[in-house]
Amino acid sequence: MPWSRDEMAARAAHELKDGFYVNLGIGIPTLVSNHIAPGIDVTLQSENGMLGMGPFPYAGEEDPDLINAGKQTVTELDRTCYFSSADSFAMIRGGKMDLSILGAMEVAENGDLANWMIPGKMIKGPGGAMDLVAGAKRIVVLADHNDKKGGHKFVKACTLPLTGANVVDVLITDLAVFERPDRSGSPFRLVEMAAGVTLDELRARTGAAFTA
Amino acid sequence: MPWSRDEMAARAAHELKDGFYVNLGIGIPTLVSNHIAPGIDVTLQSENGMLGMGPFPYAGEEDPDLINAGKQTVTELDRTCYFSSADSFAMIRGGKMDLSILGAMEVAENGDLANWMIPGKMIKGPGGAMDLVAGAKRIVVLADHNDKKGGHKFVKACTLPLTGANVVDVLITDLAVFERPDRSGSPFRLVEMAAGVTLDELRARTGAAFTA
Amino acid sequence: MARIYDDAAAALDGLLFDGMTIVAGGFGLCGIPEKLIAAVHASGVKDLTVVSNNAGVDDFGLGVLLRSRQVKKMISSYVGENKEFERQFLSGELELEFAPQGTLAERIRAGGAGIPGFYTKTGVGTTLAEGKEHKDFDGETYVLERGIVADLALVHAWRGDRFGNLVYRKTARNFNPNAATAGKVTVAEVEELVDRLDPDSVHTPSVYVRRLIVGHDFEKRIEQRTVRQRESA
Amino acid sequence: MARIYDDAAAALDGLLFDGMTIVAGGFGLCGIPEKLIAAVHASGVKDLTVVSNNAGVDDFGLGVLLRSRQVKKMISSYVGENKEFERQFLSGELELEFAPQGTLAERIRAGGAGIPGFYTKTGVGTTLAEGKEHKDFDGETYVLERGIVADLALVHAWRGDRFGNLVYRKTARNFNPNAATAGKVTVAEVEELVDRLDPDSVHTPSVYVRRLIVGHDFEKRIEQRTVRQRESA
Repeated sequence: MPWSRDEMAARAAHELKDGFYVNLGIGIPTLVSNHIAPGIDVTLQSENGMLGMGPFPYAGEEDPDLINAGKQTVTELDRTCYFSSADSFAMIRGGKMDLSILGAMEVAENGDLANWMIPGKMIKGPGGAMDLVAGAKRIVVLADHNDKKGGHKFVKACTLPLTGANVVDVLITDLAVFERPDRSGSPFRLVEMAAGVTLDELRARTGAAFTA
Repeated sequence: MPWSRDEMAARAAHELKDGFYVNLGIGIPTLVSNHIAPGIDVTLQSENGMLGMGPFPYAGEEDPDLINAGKQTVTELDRTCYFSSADSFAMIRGGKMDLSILGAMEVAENGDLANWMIPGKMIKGPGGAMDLVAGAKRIVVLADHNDKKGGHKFVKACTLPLTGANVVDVLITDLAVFERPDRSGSPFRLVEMAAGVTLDELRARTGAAFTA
Repeated sequence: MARIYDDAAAALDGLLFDGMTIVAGGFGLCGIPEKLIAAVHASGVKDLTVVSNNAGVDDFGLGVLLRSRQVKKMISSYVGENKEFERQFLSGELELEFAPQGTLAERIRAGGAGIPGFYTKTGVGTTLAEGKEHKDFDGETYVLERGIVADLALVHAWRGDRFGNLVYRKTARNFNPNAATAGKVTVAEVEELVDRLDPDSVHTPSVYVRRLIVGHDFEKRIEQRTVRQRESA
Repeated sequence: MARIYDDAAAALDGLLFDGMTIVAGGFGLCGIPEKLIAAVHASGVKDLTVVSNNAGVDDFGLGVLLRSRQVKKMISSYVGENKEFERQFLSGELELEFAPQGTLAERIRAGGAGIPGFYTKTGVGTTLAEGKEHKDFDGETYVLERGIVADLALVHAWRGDRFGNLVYRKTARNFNPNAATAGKVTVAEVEELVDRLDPDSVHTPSVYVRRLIVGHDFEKRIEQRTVRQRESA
């Protein structure tokens, strides 16, 4: 049975270590903050200029001046500080984020990531994703294993415009978890499968080569 | 009779217009702030990270955390703000200073300035002077007309390592004031002489060509 | 040194011209110079190049300038909230230059700081780096990105003083302090004019702010109102 | 996320090695990390490359590391206050790389911001630009300057919180916030540990600060004590 979005987020939360500074992308990655284990102290960065992002506010306490990178209202914590966009990305580009968790349209077996554009169709733009994959020490991708038409998302080579070349370290889908030890050409290795998923089924639903 | 240092500073103060943001170098330029005309509102920048520099403190009120670029104790004003060195020079390099007044060892007739080094002898370093001459909109130089041995300081071509090439707009010495309208090759023009100085004497004591 | 004006239209008087480049602060609808944008709209100035992380929404912020067809080109990182934008772009009526968000922020900062170009890893290997100069440093490849200087910068601050020193509030800071440095002229709207700001806590020094207005009744629209439930007692 | 140590020696334990590069905040003797510099001196670590705007004075600040011959090379903009420096340099015992002050500040910021190089007008046409790559942008010539990343950054702040967020005081800020970003590891000394800093007024976010000490009895020496006379009543 495929993992739910919350189960995927919970699995991604295992990647967070005590003391980490983490940037969570929009969508499923946002859910990861609900699954951080007790005793694991993590500081969340929001690339619009906030370090130490708290949970959503209680109804009636929303502040239009206090949003996250997904434009959602959030709250501050006792560790919070704010800074400009240039300072925020100085931090990201400068390699100070231990981890970033992002969504994907395609991940290739060489670690390429595409998640910002479908030529002629979707023109939302890269936002901060290109900066995050270039700067964060470790990139975890959370995505459905297949698209809505059953097409592959974990592919031999990306067909969509890249967000970054050779940047993905861990891929968590609703079917499985893939990981590679470094970015020097090592293949992704299957490290976990959802209960009831078989290796044959997984291979059939995957375009990328991986080791099991 | 040559101008005194205070007279030179007073003459330099004429270059300050209402609303100007100004950076004053170390030495005679520092004296300029004593001669700003009433009604002329000038904000002084100190490149160690302060905008809105006030006068020296009263005895007993010195604050080791509050110094100017000459490492002298100063005070703050109601307009004062502080910033980092990178932000300070972003301001300077970005062309936000209307004027900077600096000292000189040599000024050449093409506007070159040398004021930071005597090879093999003096190795103090450029400090912020190279940034100021590259960034400020207008550069006024305050210097004695001749060195202690009577040698020329306003010269045909600088012999000392440059602080900046083609950067001086106004030169105020103890004998005269020279100015050029722009930096596109126009010669310096004599615009004022100290009382009792003759043009012949001035030419004899000057290595540079200038128009009178 | 800021001069204080009565309203946004007065503050922009004489500064607007067709074909100009405007850089605006704000992220989404948070911290946008809403009064100043409305006054640009009312002025009718056109063929604008607008540098802003986002393009507002259809009926608020920069979206109103798109709807009125005053914008020729946007330089942005993300325009996903704006349907009219998508329509104009896909139909070829609007030019668009995408920049990664951090590159955009740094390009604006660089422009303000007198830096015409800098190298970054961001975007290397993507279409956004195509046609740009690449260079290796210490065995890694970087792409050259250009500083941005605009004819006019529009920013929204929380508090200002009469000299033009500004302080921003929470995540409404975002691109505002960077934009404030990158205009040949910078105009700021503030929510409150105060006698004195803490000199250690000023975000934008007065040297950057030429004109200032004190706005009233800001809309400050929230794009995604997300809340949590109170735990029951 | 900062961990708080008992004293400077403890905070530097395991971080020092011969031949390393250290970037230090401070301008003149203002805002220098005096406790941490003293601990580097006491450690005996040598062959250091030190990146700092100035070199202290003979018996205080970085001057003590020069006197003890622990420094192999300085990267600075101005060293005029230090006689021992001049002696060692003129005798060839010390390497020196001069950078214009603004270029030095920007190189440190760039290093911290993941920018390996940037272009500036500063220094073009001078000996400090010789041998460096030049490039024209919009008809003007600029010189390529490199970002600086150090093995260790040492900074002095006024107040810190237990997470490592820092606030500097007046002109003691200077190079400190820039240096704080440019170390592979950053150690801060603060004058006061507080429960909570105003989140809009933090100068150095906690992500940059790995280790922290609360110092006591700072000397904070004044280099040029200049005063004015009170007007008589």
